[in-house]
Amino acid sequence: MKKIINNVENIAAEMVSGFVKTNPAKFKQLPETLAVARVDDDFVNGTNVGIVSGGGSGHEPLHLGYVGKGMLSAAIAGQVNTSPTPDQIYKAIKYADKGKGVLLIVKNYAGDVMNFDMAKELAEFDDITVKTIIVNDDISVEDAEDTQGKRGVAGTVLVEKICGAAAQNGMDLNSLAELGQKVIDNTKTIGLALSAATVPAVGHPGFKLAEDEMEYGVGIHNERGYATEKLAPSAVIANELVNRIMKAFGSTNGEFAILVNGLGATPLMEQYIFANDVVNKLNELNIKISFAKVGNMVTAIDMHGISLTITKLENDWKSYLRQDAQTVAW
Amino acid sequence: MKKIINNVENIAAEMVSGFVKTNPAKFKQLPETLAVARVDDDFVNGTNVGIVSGGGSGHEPLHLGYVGKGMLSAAIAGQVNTSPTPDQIYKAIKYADKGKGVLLIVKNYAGDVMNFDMAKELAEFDDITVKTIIVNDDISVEDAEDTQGKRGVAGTVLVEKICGAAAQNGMDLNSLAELGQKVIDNTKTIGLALSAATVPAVGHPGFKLAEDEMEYGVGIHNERGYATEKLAPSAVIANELVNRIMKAFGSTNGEFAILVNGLGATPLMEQYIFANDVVNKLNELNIKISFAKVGNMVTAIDMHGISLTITKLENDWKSYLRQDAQTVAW
Amino acid sequence: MELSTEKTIDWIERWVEYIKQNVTALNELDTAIGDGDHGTNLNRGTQAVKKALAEEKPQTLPLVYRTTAMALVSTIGGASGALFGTAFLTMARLSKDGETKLETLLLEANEAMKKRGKSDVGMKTLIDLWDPATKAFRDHKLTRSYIQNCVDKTKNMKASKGRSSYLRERSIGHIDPVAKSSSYLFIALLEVLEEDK
Amino acid sequence: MELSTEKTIDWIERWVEYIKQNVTALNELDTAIGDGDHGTNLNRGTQAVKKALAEEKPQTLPLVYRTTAMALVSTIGGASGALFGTAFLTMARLSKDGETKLETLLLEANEAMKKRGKSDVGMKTLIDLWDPATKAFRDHKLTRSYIQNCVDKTKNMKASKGRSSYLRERSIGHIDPVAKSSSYLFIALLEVLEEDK
Ligand SMILES: Nc1ncnc2c1ncn2[C@@H]1O[C@H](COP(=O)(O)OP(=O)(O)O)[C@@H](O)[C@H]1O
Ligand SMILES: Nc1ncnc2c1ncn2[C@@H]1O[C@H](COP(=O)(O)OP(=O)(O)O)[C@@H](O)[C@H]1O
Ligand SMILES: [Mg+2]
Ligand SMILES: [Mg+2]
Ligand SMILES: [Mg+2]
Ligand SMILES: [Mg+2]
Repeated sequence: MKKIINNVENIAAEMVSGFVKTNPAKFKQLPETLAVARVDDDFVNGTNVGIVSGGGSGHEPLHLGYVGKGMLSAAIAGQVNTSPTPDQIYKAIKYADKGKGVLLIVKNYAGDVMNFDMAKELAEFDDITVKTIIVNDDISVEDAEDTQGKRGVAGTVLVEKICGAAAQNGMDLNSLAELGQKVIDNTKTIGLALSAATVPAVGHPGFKLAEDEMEYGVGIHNERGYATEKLAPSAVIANELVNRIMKAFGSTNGEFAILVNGLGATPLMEQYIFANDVVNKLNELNIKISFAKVGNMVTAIDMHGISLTITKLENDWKSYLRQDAQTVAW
Repeated sequence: MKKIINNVENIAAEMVSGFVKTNPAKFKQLPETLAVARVDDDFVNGTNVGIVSGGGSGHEPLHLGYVGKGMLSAAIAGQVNTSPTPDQIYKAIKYADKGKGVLLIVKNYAGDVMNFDMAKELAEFDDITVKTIIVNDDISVEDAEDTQGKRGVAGTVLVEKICGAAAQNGMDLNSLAELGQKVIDNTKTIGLALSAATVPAVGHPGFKLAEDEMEYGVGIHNERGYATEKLAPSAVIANELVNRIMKAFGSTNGEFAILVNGLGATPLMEQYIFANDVVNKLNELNIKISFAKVGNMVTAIDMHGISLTITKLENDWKSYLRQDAQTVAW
Repeated sequence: MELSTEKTIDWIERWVEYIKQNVTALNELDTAIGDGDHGTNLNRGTQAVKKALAEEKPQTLPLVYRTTAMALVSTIGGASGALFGTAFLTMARLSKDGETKLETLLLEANEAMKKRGKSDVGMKTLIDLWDPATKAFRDHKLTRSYIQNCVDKTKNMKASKGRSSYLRERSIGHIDPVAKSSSYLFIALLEVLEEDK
Repeated sequence: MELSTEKTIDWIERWVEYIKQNVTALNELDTAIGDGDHGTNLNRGTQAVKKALAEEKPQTLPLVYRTTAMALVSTIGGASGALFGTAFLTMARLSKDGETKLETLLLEANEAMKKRGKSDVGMKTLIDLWDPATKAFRDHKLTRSYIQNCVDKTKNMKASKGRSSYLRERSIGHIDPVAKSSSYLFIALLEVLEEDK
């Protein structure tokens, strides 16, 4: 395993420290936590609903890169691929609350859901109103009753952006939770890997793909996908992902946002080529794209791969997406 | 070679197309070129000095990601690792000129320098005033008279940011060229690779490093560095780069900006850990950091590695760096 | 039955030791159907418990449970951190409210974890150990072989909670890692009670 | 001496063909001391020249040179694109201004490239072929073996321009790729002139 680190145990702590130290005017680390929080005047003197997210490390810039005006109030990093702990989440909620309550944006993994749930109970004990929305945009896994349900992946950042902008504009907690849930229901993602990620504590790639293989439907923790196939041209991959996602939507009416997301080790060169193919395919299907984003937004450590997220836009979502955000990574 | 592409010949063209198609409101592609240019009202109705940059593809988001208000007016992409051609550069200059002249920011490679030079002559033939500055921040190569001189690497983006902000504020061409040259003289970079990039037309990594090796001083086109060593902890690497760069500055007085730059396949996790070590080391040396940036800013396709850039700040440079920029990648 | 503060600490510390001895084995169980970190997660948590008990020296039963719960909850972070944390927090709360019967504390801990995980027996989780084990303990029927039997039964279950649930049918044939790590808690309890006799 | 428009096209097309036949060899020379793309670069450029000459059918000498220059310059992009482009643009400009002597055109092209590259003889570039070759041509002394000799001489030079200059001493022992590709231009010229006789 080749990584620029000091030791495996300190990865999350040193990463958060590096993030805060290179942005000292905008963020601080909450005491005794791996939580990054806003310190700008707008926040300090503000009275908006707080938005808190977090999760295991390894998906950077998610979530710390999205802390800032117009997105998150605070974000908590767990150990690599491990949910943050309730005490730290609780501290972030407490810091984010301005008397109007706090929205928790949680990716649908058992550890995250339960730890955020415990934090919510701690905060409610302090009379802070807390609502939780669970992001589950990965349609490469079935949404069956007898499983954990779909995973939360790249679509999370669109949920954070839309809710963040609405909160910035003064929306109340109940409406925000409703809005967030609607965005989640309208957001679908599929991932593709050319090679797996190396989890530092494990020391080797999570699974092996041959020199001429790729895998459709992977998750952001090396979860295997729905099909291993021969490596195909970008346009073929774009067709598969667009078709599968649009089939899940059922209809091509309305306006859509797209997110082409690099999974960590994928050069932007490949991401833009793939984005070109996605847009071509959507144009061919007469699907209206009102917002597009390309880049490493929600990664899987050093996975070489890409994901495509499509959100069907309603109401003001387009303007929420386009609204200015003062974060490091949006 | 595993890449998400369609075919090797079309990489630059499809990439530029994907970039413009996902940002149609902000940019356009100049006809018959791989040049990306601003179309926002501020630019269209503006009268500032134009700033044009460009170079071989493979360093994304450089340069297209830095087109926008407060940075570049236009950027031209060449084929992978190959300078753009004079006719295309000329068209970008012509588009960028608002009667106040155009500054060319060129990285110090023979191909780039000569092709931009030819474009400059074409533009001067049209009575457009053009000034060129040559970025050569890579201090891992000697600045000897009998060589091409130092290479232009990650520091380029700081030059583009500072000059872009100054141009946005109305600075004239001569002052801009002087400013840019001063920033270049005050900017020093060293790169480090854990593994080489795979140039698509070549199909395999440009050089081999063993599982436990890294190389100090690499360039962004797989140019070999000054020392191949055993893979060391992040803090050791930070010490080496900081010490070598600060030794080149001679003095630790004043204020400095730092750029920790991922070379393409390096997860942000590693970049922030390394940034943490760099800041710790600079703090130890009592060096004042007034601006810091971390991310994939100037890449080498899919190289796994990092570079550190330090700029000694003068006058208003700090505020130029902090000034808002409406680009995709700053 | 009631367990003294001292014995309770002894019990928990024996569990801590069992986890330490079985980190790799637990990781391997989690590798088969999860993300391979259960041993590491729980060892981080239980070592924090050991340290906290040594430093804070809690003198009452509720405090022992609370110290244990907080250490687990604040150092694990995974699914198991929330679950074991919920169990011990429940035992802390009830014992503080005056409940002294260990049977009741354990039964209520089991119910609280079901609620926390929205899970029940048959889902291939720690509930498949806790639910039968706590009931057998209440009925004075808990034995080592009964515990082992509960653990083994998870092998042929299809997971429907947590990461392993994505594997659907492929989760069958592997023991659930938290059922296994929970089994050490009940084995440690039997040991402490046997010494008493 | 003067070369007709027709003969000039013949000359350039022979060069185009030489480059096509030697793409891999030129890439290999550039791999040793550069970035390995000189053959690919120049072949892209010269194939564009061939296409442009066929499509535009330039009828005058200045137009032939101009078409050649623009095709090279607008498709190569590397160091060699600017250099060969400068050479042919210079020949286009001078012939348009009435200069008809091929010797003069070539000598001036060489000077223009020196200026473009801030380079001179001894720096292990195409100048080490062009400078002696154009002077020998002026003096009616240009032969195949002389050309080959100039190419070979670059082998023991230390590069001080372009990518190869970073290699310092290690650039010694390899032929310069643009000296080699330029040699085909002069060999093609000899061929055209020989046929004339
Ligand atoms: N909702 C749930 N209810 C009960 N147990 C669960 C639930 N979700 C996950 N688990 C259990 O948690 C175990 C995994 O624990 P651990 O590896 O420590 O956490 P993580 O899954 O976060 O890596 C699984 O074996 C599974 O039995
Ligand atoms: N300043 C210069 N003057 C003359 N020749 C140069 C100069 N810089 C580079 N060259 C020549 O260009 C050649 C490389 O051409 P090519 O491979 O096509 O371009 P690139 O270096 O951009 O890949 C080198 O072999 C070198 O001799
Ligand atoms: Mg885990
Ligand atoms: Mg080249
Ligand atoms: Mg696990
Ligand atoms: Mg070359």
